[in-house]
This record gives sequence, structure tokens and C-alpha cells, in this order.
Amino acid sequence: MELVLAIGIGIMTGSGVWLILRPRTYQVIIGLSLLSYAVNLFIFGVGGVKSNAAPLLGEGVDVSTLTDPVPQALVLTAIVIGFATTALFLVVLLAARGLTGTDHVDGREQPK
Amino acid sequence: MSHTILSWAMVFAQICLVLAMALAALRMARGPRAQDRVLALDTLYVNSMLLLMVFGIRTGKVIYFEASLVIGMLGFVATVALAKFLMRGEVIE
Amino acid sequence: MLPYPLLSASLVVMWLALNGFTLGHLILGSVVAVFASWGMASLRPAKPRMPKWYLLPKLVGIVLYDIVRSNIAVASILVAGRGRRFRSGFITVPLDLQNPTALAVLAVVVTSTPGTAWLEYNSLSRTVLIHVLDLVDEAEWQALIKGRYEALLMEIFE
Amino acid sequence: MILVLLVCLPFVGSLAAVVLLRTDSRVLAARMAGAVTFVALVLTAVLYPSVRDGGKVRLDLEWLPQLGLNVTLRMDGFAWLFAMLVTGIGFLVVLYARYYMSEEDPVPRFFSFLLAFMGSMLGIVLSGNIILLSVFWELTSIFSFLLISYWHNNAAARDGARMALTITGIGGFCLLAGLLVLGHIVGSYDLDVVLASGDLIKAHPLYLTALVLILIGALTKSAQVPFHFWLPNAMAAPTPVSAYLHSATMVKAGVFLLVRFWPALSGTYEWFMLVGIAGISTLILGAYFAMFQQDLKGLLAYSTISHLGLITTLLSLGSPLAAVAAIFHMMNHATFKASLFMAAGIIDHETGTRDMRRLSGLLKYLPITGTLAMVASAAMAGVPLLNGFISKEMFFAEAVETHADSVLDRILPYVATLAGAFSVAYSLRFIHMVFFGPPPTDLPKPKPHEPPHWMRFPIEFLVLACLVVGIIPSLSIGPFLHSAVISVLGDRTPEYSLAIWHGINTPLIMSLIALVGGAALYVVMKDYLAKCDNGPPLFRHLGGQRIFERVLVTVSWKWARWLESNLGTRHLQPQLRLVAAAGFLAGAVSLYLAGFSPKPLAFKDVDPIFAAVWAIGAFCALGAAYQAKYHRLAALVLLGGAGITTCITFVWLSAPDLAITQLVVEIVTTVLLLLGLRWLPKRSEKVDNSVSFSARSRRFRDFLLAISCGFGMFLFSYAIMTQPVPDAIASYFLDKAYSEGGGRNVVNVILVDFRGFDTMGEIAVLAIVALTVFALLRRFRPAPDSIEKPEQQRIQNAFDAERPERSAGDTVRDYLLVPSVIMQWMFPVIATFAVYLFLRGHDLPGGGFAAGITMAIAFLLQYLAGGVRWAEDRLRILPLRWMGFGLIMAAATGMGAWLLGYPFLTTHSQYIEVPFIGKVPAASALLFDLGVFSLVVGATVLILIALAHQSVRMHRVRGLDAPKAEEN
Amino acid sequence: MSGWQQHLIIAPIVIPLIAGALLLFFDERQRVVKAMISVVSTLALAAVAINLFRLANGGGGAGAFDGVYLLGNWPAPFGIVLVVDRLSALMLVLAAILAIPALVYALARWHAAGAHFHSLFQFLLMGLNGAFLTGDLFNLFVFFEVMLAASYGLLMHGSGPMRVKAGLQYIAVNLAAALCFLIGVSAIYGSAGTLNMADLALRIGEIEGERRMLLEAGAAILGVVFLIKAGMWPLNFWLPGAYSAAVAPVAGIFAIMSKVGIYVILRLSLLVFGQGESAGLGLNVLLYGGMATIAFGTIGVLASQALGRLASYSVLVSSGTLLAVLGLSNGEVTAGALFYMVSSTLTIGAFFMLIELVERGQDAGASVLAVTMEAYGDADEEEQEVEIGVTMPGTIAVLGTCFAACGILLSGLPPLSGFVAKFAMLTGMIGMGASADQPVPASVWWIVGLLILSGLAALISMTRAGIRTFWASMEGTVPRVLVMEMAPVMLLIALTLTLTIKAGPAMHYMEETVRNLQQPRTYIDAVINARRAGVAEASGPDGGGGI
Amino acid sequence: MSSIEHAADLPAWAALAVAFFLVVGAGLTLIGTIGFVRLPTFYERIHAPTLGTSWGTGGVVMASMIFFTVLSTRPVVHEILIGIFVTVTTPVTLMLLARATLHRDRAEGNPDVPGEAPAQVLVEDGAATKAD
Ligand code: NA
Ligand code: NA
Repeated sequence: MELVLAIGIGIMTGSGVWLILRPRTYQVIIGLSLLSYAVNLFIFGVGGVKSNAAPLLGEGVDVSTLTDPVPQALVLTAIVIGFATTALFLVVLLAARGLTGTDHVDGREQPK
Repeated sequence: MSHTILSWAMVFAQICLVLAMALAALRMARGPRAQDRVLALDTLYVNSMLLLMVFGIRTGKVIYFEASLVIGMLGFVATVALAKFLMRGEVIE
Repeated sequence: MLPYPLLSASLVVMWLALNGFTLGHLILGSVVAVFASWGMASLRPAKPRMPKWYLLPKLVGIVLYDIVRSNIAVASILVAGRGRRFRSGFITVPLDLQNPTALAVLAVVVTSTPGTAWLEYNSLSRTVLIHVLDLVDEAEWQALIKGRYEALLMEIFE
Repeated sequence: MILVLLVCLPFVGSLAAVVLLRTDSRVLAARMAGAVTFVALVLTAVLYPSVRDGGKVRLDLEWLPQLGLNVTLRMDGFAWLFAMLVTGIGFLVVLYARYYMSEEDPVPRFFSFLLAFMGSMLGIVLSGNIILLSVFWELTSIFSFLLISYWHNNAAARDGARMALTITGIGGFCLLAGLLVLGHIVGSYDLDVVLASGDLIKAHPLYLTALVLILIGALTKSAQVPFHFWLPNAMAAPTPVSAYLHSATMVKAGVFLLVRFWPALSGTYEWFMLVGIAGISTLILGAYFAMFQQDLKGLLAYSTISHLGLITTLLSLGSPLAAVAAIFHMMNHATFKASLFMAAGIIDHETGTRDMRRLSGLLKYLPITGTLAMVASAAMAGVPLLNGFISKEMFFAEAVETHADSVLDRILPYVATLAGAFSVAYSLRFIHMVFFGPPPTDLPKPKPHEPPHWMRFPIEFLVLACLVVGIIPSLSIGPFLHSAVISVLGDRTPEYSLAIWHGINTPLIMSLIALVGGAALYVVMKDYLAKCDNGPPLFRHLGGQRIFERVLVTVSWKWARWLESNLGTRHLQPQLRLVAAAGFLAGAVSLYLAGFSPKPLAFKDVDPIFAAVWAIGAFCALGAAYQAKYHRLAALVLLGGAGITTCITFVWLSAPDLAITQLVVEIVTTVLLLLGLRWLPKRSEKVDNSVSFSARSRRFRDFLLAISCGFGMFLFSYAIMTQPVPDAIASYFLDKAYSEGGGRNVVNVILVDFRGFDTMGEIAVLAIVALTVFALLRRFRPAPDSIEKPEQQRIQNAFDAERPERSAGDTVRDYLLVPSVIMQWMFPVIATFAVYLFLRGHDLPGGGFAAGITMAIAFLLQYLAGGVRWAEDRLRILPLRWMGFGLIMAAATGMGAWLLGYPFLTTHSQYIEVPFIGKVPAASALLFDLGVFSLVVGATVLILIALAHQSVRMHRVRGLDAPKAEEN
Repeated sequence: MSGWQQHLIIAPIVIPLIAGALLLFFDERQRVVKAMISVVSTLALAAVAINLFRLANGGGGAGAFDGVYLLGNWPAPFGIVLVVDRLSALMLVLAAILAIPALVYALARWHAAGAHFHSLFQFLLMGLNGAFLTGDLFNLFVFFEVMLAASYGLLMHGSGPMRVKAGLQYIAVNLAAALCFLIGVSAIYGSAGTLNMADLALRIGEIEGERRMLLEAGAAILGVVFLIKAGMWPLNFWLPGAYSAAVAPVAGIFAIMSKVGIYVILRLSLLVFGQGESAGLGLNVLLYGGMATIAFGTIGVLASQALGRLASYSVLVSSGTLLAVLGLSNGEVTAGALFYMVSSTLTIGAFFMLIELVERGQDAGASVLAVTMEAYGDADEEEQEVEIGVTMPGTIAVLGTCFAACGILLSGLPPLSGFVAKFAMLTGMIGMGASADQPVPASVWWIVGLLILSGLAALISMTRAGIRTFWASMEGTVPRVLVMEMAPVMLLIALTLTLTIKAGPAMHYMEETVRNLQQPRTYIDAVINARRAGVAEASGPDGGGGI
Repeated sequence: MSSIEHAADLPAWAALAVAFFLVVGAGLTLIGTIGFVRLPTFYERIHAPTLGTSWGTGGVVMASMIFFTVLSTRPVVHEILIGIFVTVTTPVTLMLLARATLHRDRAEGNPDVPGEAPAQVLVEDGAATKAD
């Protein structure tokens, strides 16, 4: 499990980093989304991963077998904040595109 | 015996579904047109939903049901928006 | 109080299905359903009249049966692959049905059934364009849709 | 206390003058300044008894006692003498300026600056704490800047002021550093302690550091070579300023400092060499340059430089007698040079020029001023019976002595004589060219005449002083000088005599040689000097100020700009590259240094289905990265694929809450990005596909960085995930979630209770972002190429328009006719589902956030189905209200705990027995969650709708040609 | 937890939150009401901050106030805690004191330049205060995001291509940084099992082997984030663009934002990573990075044509100074650095607000031309010599005086607090060699040199700019400046003057602050032993006593 | 992955029924998706996923319902909601997508798709009043 997840995180991070280094704002926003997936999964993973051990209490549930709920709570917050910032970045890139006429991250085209 | 069959059925179902997902992803990447990709995404959603339901059976827990329900109930919203974008070039007019 | 009784009832059922069939949830579900149907009322949808709603199960039965049948049919086409030739095509079906809800139900039926896909409805000419995966005889399909589904829907909704 | 009064009074006066700025009265400001200066003079004079014969007046006020910085004021004989000079000449200058300044000049400002300068100068003189001294030191730089640039509409004044400030500012910073080092050596910043620790200082390894830094401070201030060039440029100041600052006081501050620290720093070889070289070269160069000046004030400025060089040279020698001579010459120079500046000012004032080539024969017009100037010049030249003679004799006497055996020692007598000759020459030239010869012909003001008597009075007074001191030195200046000398030299005070006549000795012969030689020199050079350009031959075009300006412009402007653009960037990509690289390196380097070695990978417990799901996810992520440039929709769809993988992972690994939240967010994000996509420019692979080599290499570098980061994250996350944490705080939450938090869904209880404060912050973020989005979009202006409706709509509208039986909007209406029915009917269903998610959150997966987004999706769907107008016709959503309510609800729930005496966000939970329903969980956290729900609905809807409205808005703007196109 | 005073700790967060939320109920047209709410909230904040400052400084009587607030009444390592100690109280006061002038300034005109200014402003304060108060790493992330989100909005307040372009870069960099923040925090949680800073400080000693390596890697990644916020070269290129693009009152309040990074570095480095194997590496990064930042800032100060960029580079100089000085890790020097931080924040705040007033009457193109001409030394020949003074309009005189004051403050000339601050740091640094009879370290001389050079650069640049603005182009129209806009600037400058006069007591406070920071045990005990309300506990003998 | 927790309590008939529905549901879904990849035109491909959304979903829903109902010895029917929602919403997406494709093809002049509103219908219903 850990191995698969770690490889997944690595690939998403790599793709995301590649994209945020690109010149087009849309590439950057997709990159940021990928990176936030990767980071959310990373946070999620730090508590150790277990299958079928959701932190839901009930009769006869052995608490010690449950997975760590803290990273999950952190990820939830991170998802929300990630959503908010993605929305914001989108609108800012639209505004920049509107005002500068280009979708280049610097607000003007680079000479080739 | 019946439980062995169930186990194998479960394995079979998961393999089928994950293969189906892979094929959908393939179509998603290959296109050729935008509509193919959108349809592939929708298919991927549904296949994932089914995979999650099978996972629910496998674990014997109903707590994963909501995730499937969310896909079933709300998954189409994204596809609708994508389709409308293709048709009108704009999602909300 | 209850602008859409059928909707409210369905929502209560949905609530109970989600939460379990208890008296408490019946009450809670009813409250939620009432609020939800008020919300629906604010959308002012064309209010569907269903004088013969009791015919709905019949429709559901027919459709379920057709879906099973066409599942098998389409699956066999796909499994057979290139071996079996099939011809897909567009057909135009003129419709008498005008009620949007009824049209929606028909669209759901046609689309849910593997092998047929509702493409576009033209409100001026009142025709629908349908794509059929295995189009052997155009007239047969037209008859099927008009006779098997539209007639029943006309009966339910008008 | 008088000391405080003495230092503060001028500053108070300065502020008072600022108040007078608004009045028109010129006289009032001058009178006030005069009164203040006079009072200061009297106060100083009154203190004489206390400082006579080595007495000291001292006052300590705490300022920053921990660091040894206190307001310590201290007056000894030397300080007294200097204070008298500052206040006395200050008074005369004020008097002079009262008449000098023009009608149009804003006089109050002038006096304000002048008084403030006087206060700062007194501060330097009276500081008993070396840091305090440097405070006042810098203040004199600042006020001198303001005074030099008083006529700031004059470019020369601005440049001169700036140069003065830059040079003396550099000096001031160095001085401060030097004094800090000195304080470090001594262990105190108290002047008395420092002065008493001479041996300690000279023996310390940091002595040279301190010395060099302090000398830079002193030498810059006193305009010593090679920092001398600011002084001639400062002559753009009004003449009273020159008379005061550039002859009597500020430039003396440097030599004052040398005298002040003479006991502590002098006497070493380093001191001798550094101070000596500076002093001797200044002495000779200043005198030489002075001869070739055409500007009266320029001549006086170089002369001042030369005389300061003389003083410096004396101080370099390290002998007590030389120090006496130095102190004495400081006073003498102040008197004659101030009077000369004032005389020059009168000449300028009356004739309108200071250019000696245009001036001639003025004695006829200005007989009294001319006579006074002649006497003062004679003092400057060192003519007997004048004060300048006596101190110069003392200098010559010291020059022939041997102090530290070196080249300097051997050349000093010759240099001194030569400089003396030069000074005779330029003094003669000043008198001869201005007052004698034919009447002037091309004066800007044709009829010069004597100024008002009171304007001349200061000169008269000073010239009188020159004479008195020159004739009866021991009776006039003697006792005061003595007090000063013993306060500096203490037990090392030498025997000295202030007599005019010491018999025929070497110094006298040197004086005679200088006088005769100087006169001869002038006679020889007279004709050349009358016509030559300003400045000495050879050096004329190599002015220090020119070099300084060039260097300053090059270093502070050209190099700085080049460095700024090469060490920094204004582009985003390199910045993000740096952030990524820094993050990668921070992790990698610290792991490497700690000796981290990656664990062997464990393949055995891998679930193949899960692995397959991730293969799909990775495929989608890579695909999205590949397609994002040219196939935006494809990238978006592939991103969705990566998202669903994430969601499956959450389910698989026991996080149903995350899965639900991730899903709903995913959906909203997709719609959001699509809403944005409409405004982005078309991008086609076929059009811009030319790739340069540099772009290729940049890409390769980025690719390597991406691979590194990805690989790093893989290793890092694998290491962390396989590293179980035995005693995490998590166990507490699992234990107490039900018993104390009242919920079975531990994640939710953490979110709304244990760490509810995080959630409150998180919803605040959402609210802020929504507001920002709204604010930005209200000013949204699409790019010109996006204003038009999308191509699809244009085609469809054209189609509708050209068919007679169709009306506008038929296509889209037909398009949505059937689907919209279903989408509408989904509204109550999704809303009910949202309520369901909300209510069960505390015990099972769900919660306010997921519910809120779900509700927002219900609204969104109606916008998708019917468009903005249709939806808003029916649903009056007031997102701001939802948001405000949500935030207040959350905060109010938190504050509710106060009423019961508990801290913010303390929750109360219990199960209430409700008839028919049974046990119902009733945690106050639910109310908090309601706040979350409400805010999330409001914020999400606001963001989506604000974005959606842009299409309608554009439509409205262009609406004239297609009115009511989309309406029912 | 006892006494109503205890609840004051949460007030700096709740007050702006509620004010910001209430503002949403009013239309943009009800400007007066909005302004009133905002002003009342900000004043209340200042009152609370000053009260907390007093309490933290031992004013509340021993035992009555322990400075720890258990949110949700959960005990310390589990719930989130807020902690008021001298350092956080100082930051709270600084933020509040900067906020009032900025708000008043904005009320004159800028608050109407776009939607929701006041809400965003309040949320910014909430974020700042939260970041200063929180004792929990993840909560710190949340408040960082609150602060940053609000700063995004405020930065682009008034819109326009320059602001939006700057905003795009600013946001992109900060989003990347936020991701690093999450990685860092979760790595720390993953290896230490806690998020509470005090608890982390307790546990860190016991963590060994691979877990410690991972923890340190997480901390290093976290450090990068704070260095980005603090503006360390080469991670600071976003800053000049962003700060100079913001409208004046926003840039004014931004003056404290870069200090948040410094604050956190100071807090965490002394509390958690004060000792241990990796402490040295971190300190070296701070030291050399800080020095590079001073150098870069100095270059930028010299190279700036526009005043806004000059001010932004001054922020960098200030940050660099603080980082380098913190890298020396010396108590006395750190106390001086705190003083410097206060002084430079007030200065830069005032300067940003002043710039807009000064530039209001000017033609932007003309000033650029003036610089160019000056740079090539052509200006002198063209002007004739005039020896008659020009009477300055009162407005210009006041602006000029304030400008001069800013110049003096930035270059560290006496008599204002900039000098005292530099003196305090320099005297501490040069004194570093004194104690054990060892020589002053070479790095100290480098910093001394850089500090002097940076002061000189500020002097040169400010004189150049001042001459150009006030003297060389007198024909420019006199800007219309309202008292409401001038007063805030003057207030801030007056504060620096007060700081100079009260340097003794102020330094005393800073020294006490540093002493507290150097004894993390007190902080840790206060947090871990903080008592829950209404829960009878047989816990340790003393949890109180103040920190 | 082959172990099924909690499944030991399941009676044989239920296990077999669950197995059957799982195999049918997942199998149909896979077949549908294979078709989705293999069919040559979009209009044909659009039929393929409906296998998954009809009986593919139906099978898995049935399996789940039987499994949990038998396991918890009370009716667990909420999975039926998934079936209903998928059935109701899939047509919406397919319709919108198909129609969008039709338009794109027409705009590009693709000869394989029928034109907008065939001519003879126009003649017939030209004067007809609009619906609604
Ligand atoms: Na179908
Ligand atoms: Na028409």
C-alpha cells in the first residue's frame, strides 16, 4: 500500500512541479491542482495507512486498530483551503488575462 | 464452497472494473475528440463508483456507501458542465 | 403546504432509505421533504399532471425488461467484435408528446436502454433524432418508440 | 541643568521658527534666532568659572542605560571654548544673515535650520557619551545638508548639499562603527572612561580598526584630502552658512574630534602616519588649489581646507605643544575666516558676483568692508600682529621638531613654508584683485555701496578680535586657551608662551620666507591668475567632485541596476523554480547530512487492484501534465481522472469523509475551471510550435527539477508512511471523541470540536477568497479577443437568425429542454441529500463542509440548466448573507461557551430523548457545523456565480445590437 | 484558566472575525456604517492588544494570567492553544498600531476603490493575530492562509494591470509555499506525533534515528516557507513587485507581513530547534541568507527609480538584517533585532503611505526622466544658478519633513529609532567577542559592513529621490492631501520618535522577551500544564506564573 | 484482496447470488467499456457505457443490497438510490454530450451526420406554433 501510494505521490508531484514551471497560467493552475492532490495524499499518509480502519467509533470497535484521524482532519482543511486558493488563482489569472491580453504568467509574452 | 465462489467473484469483479477504468482512462487520453474524453471521464466516474461499491462489499462496511452515492448523484454535474462547454463554449450563460 | 406531493413522498422514501426506517426519521424526513419541495416550488417547473400515475409501474416494468434485453443484445455485439457486422445510424422519430416531463421520461428510457441514444429534440418540428447502434429497420425502431413508450407516456401524462 | 538648556534651546528655537513659517515677518524670525543664540552665548559664558583650570560640568540622564547609551553632557575647558565659538560666531552670523537674506527668501526656514544646526554642534561639543556624540555628529550632517541646499531651486546647491551629505554621511557611519569598536575595547561609551583608557586602547588588537574608522569620520567632516572636495561644492550655500558651517564650526568638528580623542588615540605610529599624511597633503594641496580659484568663496573654501590640514598636521605630531597650537589655531582660523566669508558675502551681495575676474577696484565703493577684509586676509596670511601669525609661528616651530622619525618629519618644514607662501599668495590675490585696480566694468549690480552698519558689525567685531588676540594674546585668549589645553592634555600640559616675539629663530625665518616668497609668487602669477579658468592647472579637469559623481553614478546606479536585474528577476517561472528547488534541497540536504538511507521497498503487501487504480491515476496525472498546454479540456478531464484516483485512495485507506469531500470539491472545481476556460485565449499546437535552443534547455532543466521533486517526494513519503508513530496525539482523540466530544466520527469531532478553531480559520479563508473573487470580478474586463461570444454560440445564433421559423435562442432552448427537466427535479433531491450529509456528519461520514458544497452544487445545477437569468429569476440566493451568517454562527457558538465560563469553542454535547424519534445527538458543535455549512454554501455559490455572471455582463454591454437575445 | 482576562487572548482573533462577518450584511453604498464597524473593531483590537501587552509584561499580577488559552477547553497537546508571551504580545501591539493609521488612511479614499475592503482588512488582522498567538503548527498554517488570502484580496484592491500581474505572481509563489508548509507540518506530525509547538519541543529530544532525520527534513522544508515569507534572497523576488503594486494603506499594513515569517522563525528556532544537531545548519542559512538579502536589498534600494520599489527593497533590507542577526543567535543582538523590527515596521508602514501622497501630484514619466538625466550627469548644465529661495507650500513642507524622517529612519541616522535600533544591534554584535576574550567573529564584521552599506545606500537613494521629488520638480502641482491621510503617516513617525525617547524601557522589554525565548521551559510548562476550566485536576503544582 | 471480511456469516444462497450479480454487473461494465474503446465513431461509442450504467450498476447494486441485507438481517436498500440516480442522470449527460457532438460535427461540415431539422419536416410543420 505505502509503496503504491508513495509512487503515486511522487508522480503527481513530478507532474505538478513540471506544470507550475510552465509559462501558461492554465498550466500552472493544473499543476497546482495536481500538487495539492499529491500534498493531500502525503498528509494523509503520514499517520500511516490502513485499509478498512476508518476512524468511526461504534460498539465493539477496537479503538487501537483504527487509523489515525488527525491527518484526515488536516487533509480536510487542506482540501478546503486548496479549493479556495484554486478558485482565487483562477480568477486572478482571468483578471490578468483580461487586463494584459495574454495568458503568460508574467503578463506579457516572452521574446523567443 | 459458496464463499470461495463469492471470493473469486469479488476478485473477478474488481479486475473487471479496474480494467474498465483503465480502458476509460485510455480513451480519455486518446480522444480523439473532446466529447470522447468527456464521455470517458463520465465512464471512469461510474466505473469507480462500482469499484467502490465492490470495495464496500469486500470490507462489509456500509460507511463507504456515501462516496458511491455522491458519484452517482453528483458525478453527472461535471459532465453536464463539460458537455455544455462543448456545445456552447460557455458553461453558464 | 405540499406543492408536489409525489415529490415529497419520494423524498421521504429517499430519506428513510438513507437513514433507516424508523418513526423518528419518518418525521424528520417529512420535515426535510416539505422544505425541499418548497425549494422546488421556487423553481416554478412546469407542473406535471399525471392523471394516470398508477400506470407508471407498468412503464417501469417494460423498460426494465427492455433494458435487460438490449443489454444482452449490445453485449453480444461488443463481445462478437469485428466478427459480426452491424450497421449503426440515425433515425428521426416524429413525436406527439409535448409535455416536457413526459419527454424527459422518454429520453431517459431511450437513453438508458443500451443501443439507442437520444440525440436531439426539435421543438419546432417536434421530432427527435435518435442514434441506433444496430439499425436493421428504421421503421421498426420508430414503431417501437412510438408504440411501446410514447403511447404509454401519453396515457400517463395527458 | 544649564547644559541641557544650552543644548535644547537652539532646537526649541528651531521649532519655534517652524511655527513662524506661516507668518510673513522676516524680522521676527531673525530676532528670535538672535535672542536664542544670545541667551546660549550668555549661558555658555556663565559656565566659565566651573570649567576654569581643569574643572568639569557633567550631567547624566538615562536613555538606553543597558547598552551604555546615555544623555551625558559634559563641559570642560576645551568644550567651553568651542561652545563659545559656536554660540558667539553663531550670534554674529544670525545678525549678519538678518541683513544678508533677500526679501523673497523664506527666512524662518533658514533660521530654523541654522538654530538646529547650532544645537547639534553644541551637542557634539558637549557630549559626554561617545555614541551621543555620533548622534549629534550625524545631525550636523543632516542640517548642513538642509542649509547648503537652502536655495534648492538651484541645481548647484542641490548637488553640493547631496555631496556633502554623502561624504559626511559615510564618514558618520564609519565614525559610529569606530566609536562602537572603541566602546567595545574600553567597555564603556562614557567619554571620560574612554579618555582615561588610552593605553588600553592603543594596546588592543582592534585599535587600528577603531582608529581608521574614527579618522574617516573626522577627516571627511574636516574636508581633508582625499575627502576634501565636498567643501568647495558646498559654497552654493548662502554665505552666512559658509561663514558659520564651513569656516567656524562644522568643518571644525572633525579636528575637534581629533583633539577630543587625542589623549586616547594619538601618539602611535599609525596615528602619526595616517593623520600626518592626510594633514600634510591637505595643507599643501588646499593652499595650492586656493590660489587658482576664481570664485571668492571657492578661494576661501580651499583656504579653509588648507588651514584645517594645518591643524590636522599639528595633531598628528602627537606632541602636547602641537596640540596647544592646534587648539589655538582652530580659534584663530574661525575668527578670520568667518569674517572673510562675511566680507565675501557683502561683496557678492553688493556686486552680484563672486567671480574675481569680474571684480576690481572695489575699495572705492566699499572702503570699510575692504579695510576689514584686508586685515582679516593678513591674519590668514600670517602677518605679524594678527592672531594668525602667532598660531602659525607655533606650527612652524613644531614643524622643525622631530616627532617620529620618518619622511614626513623631514619634509614637513619645507611643506609648511611652501604652504605658508601659497597662503600669502592667495591672500594677496584676494585683496589685490577685488579691492584694487581699475573700477569694475561688467558687474551684474552696477553701483555697489557699503551695506547697513549692522550687517558689517560682525566683521568689525571679528577683525577686532583678530587684532586683539594678535597683539595681546596672553591677556585676551590666554586664560581661556589654557583652560582648554589642560582639559585636553591634563598632566601633559606643556609650558608654552603666547608671545608675539620669540626672538629671531627658525620659525620666524620660515615666516619671512613665506611672506616674501608668497608675495613674489603672486607678482609672478598675477596676470595668469587674472584670466585663467577656475581651478589649478593640470587638476582643472580632474576635480574630486567630478570623479566622485562619476563613481557614485556608476556604483549606485549603473552597477546597482545591472546587479538588480541579474541577481533578481521579475518573472514568475524562475521564482517558482527557486521555490521548488529550495523545498527539494531543504529536504534532501537535511536528510543527506543526517545520513539518511532509503528503506528497501516492500512489494509483498501491495494490493494489485489498488496498484492498478494508481497506475490509472499516474497515467492521468502524466497525461494532464502533457496536455495542459494545447489541449486544455483534455488536461482538465485527465485531472478529473487523477482526482477520482485520489478519492478511491481515500476510501481504500479508511477515509470516507475525505473521499466525499474530495469528490464534491472535484466537481465544483471542474465547473469552475470550465467557467474560466471561456476567457482564455485560443492556443494551437500548429501556430506556436517553434522552440528555440534556450527554451529547450530550460525545459530540460525544469524536467530534471520535476523528476527530482517527484522522486524526492516518493522517497520522503515512503519513509514517513512506513515509519509508525507510536504515541501520537491521535489516541487521545480516538478515546475521547465519543465520551467527551459526543460524536462517533472522530474526524468530524476533530474538525468541529477538538480542532474546531482550525475549521473556523478555514471557513474564514473560504470567505475571504469569495470576497476577493467577487471584488476582482466586479472590475473584470475581458481581453479583446474574448469579448465576443464563443464560436459555437455565434454559429448557433446565426443559424437561428437565418431561418424564418426560428427565433433567437431556439437552439439552446431545444438543447436543454429535456435535460433541464431532470436537472430541475434533482434540485430538491440534492438539497435533501445535503441535509442528510450535514446531520449525520458527527457520527458518520459527512459534515458541514461536504453538505455545504453539495447544496451549492444543487444551486449550480440550476444555473447550468436554465442560465443565469432563469435561475436568478427563481432563486434569490444572497451569498453574502449566507457567508455572514455562517461566520457569525460559528463565532457565536464559540463565544457561547463564555457564558458558562468556558473557553472559546468549548462544546457541549448530549443526547436528547425526543418523543417518537428517540435519542438525538445535540452537540453544540452541530451549531458550529451549521455555520460551516452556511458559509460554504454562500462562498461557493458566490465564487461560481460571480464567474458565471461575466458572460451575462458582456452580453449586456454589447446588448444593443442583439437585444433580448437570450430572454424568454 | 481563570478570570475574564484569560478570554482576552482570543479577542484579537474573534473581534476582527465578527467585524468582518458583520460587514457582509452591509451594502457597498453604506460606506459610513462599514467604516464605523471597521474603525471600532480596529480600535478595540488595539485596546485588547495593549492590555495583553501589559499582562504579558507582568502587569496583571502573578498567577491571574498565565497567557495560555485552551481552545475548546481541551488540554494542551491535543487541542489548539493560544499563547501570549512577551513576543506575541509585542507583535499583536505592533499589528494593531500599524492597522489604525492604515485604516484611517484608507478611509480617506482608498476603501472605496473596490469591493469589501473593510472585510478583507479585518480578516487580514485576524490572520496576523492568529499567526502570532497560536501555539499549534497546523493552526499556524491556517492563520497563515487567512492572512495570505486576505492579503491577496487587499493587494489587488483597486484592480488594474499592475496589481493583478503582481497579484498573480504573489499568489503563485505563496501557493507553492503553502504546499511546502503542508508537507513540512505533516512530516513533523508523521515523525513526532504532535502538532503542538510546546509538545514538539518536549518530544524532540527523545526522537532518534530515522524519525529524527525525517523530522528535521520536515522542519527544513517548513523553514523554506518562512524564509519565503520573510523574503530571504533568492526566494524574495515576488516581494518588491507585490508590495509596490499595492495601494498605499495596504502596503502600509503589509509592512508587518514579512515580519510574520521572522516571528515564526524566531519562535520555532528558539522554542523547538534551539539546540540539537541541526541547529547549526539552520543558523548558517539564516546568517548567510540574511547577509545575501541585505546585499540584494541594498542593491535594489539603489537601483529603484520608483519610490514604491525603493520601499519594497527596504523591506528586504529589513528582513535580511533580521535574518542575519537572528543567525548570530546571540541574546543581546536578538534583543536589538526586536527593537529594529518594531522600528523598521513602523518606518516602512509610514513610508509606503507617504509615497502615495508624494507621488500624487507628480507626473510619473517626468520623474523617471529626472532620474535618467541625473544618472548621466546632464542635469547640471541646463539649469541656471538661482540664489533666491522658494517658499514651499505647507503641504509640501509637511510631506518633505515626513519624507526626510523616513529617509533618516531607513538609513539609520540619528536621532530617530532607526539609529537606536542599529546601534543596539551593532553594539551587541561587536560585544560578542568580549565575553570569553575571543575575537569578534568574521561574520559579524561582514554584517556590520553590510548594515553600514545598506544605511548608506538608503541615504543615497532617499536623498536622490527626495531631491527629485521635492526640489527638482517644483513646478509639479501641489498634491491634494487630506489631513486624514497625513495624520497617519505623522502618527507613525511620531511613534518612532517615542520609541527613540523611550528606548531604555523599550529595550528592556526586548531583553526580557529574549530572556523568555531563551528559556523555552517556561513556555512549555505553561502550555502543557495549563488548566482546563471546570475540570478538577490533580495536576502539577504550578501551571501559572506567567511566561 | 481475496479475503472477504464479515462474509462468513453469509448463507450459501446469498453468497452465490451476490457472486452472480457481481460477475454480471462487473462483466457487463467491462464489456461496455471495451466497446467504448473499440467502436469506431463517437455515436457508436456513446452506446457502450450504458451497459455499465444500466445493468452494470444494477448488478452491483443488487449484489450489495443482498449482501448487506442478509448480513445485517434488516433491509438495506439505500443502494437502490444509486441505481436510480445513475439511471436518471446518465441520460442527461449522454444527451447533452451527443447533441454537442452533433453540433460540432455539423459546424465542421461532417457529412456523416444528419443536418439540422430535416427539410421535409420543415415544410410540414413550418407554420406550427411553438410548443410552450
Ligand atoms: Na441508451
Ligand atoms: Na429566426
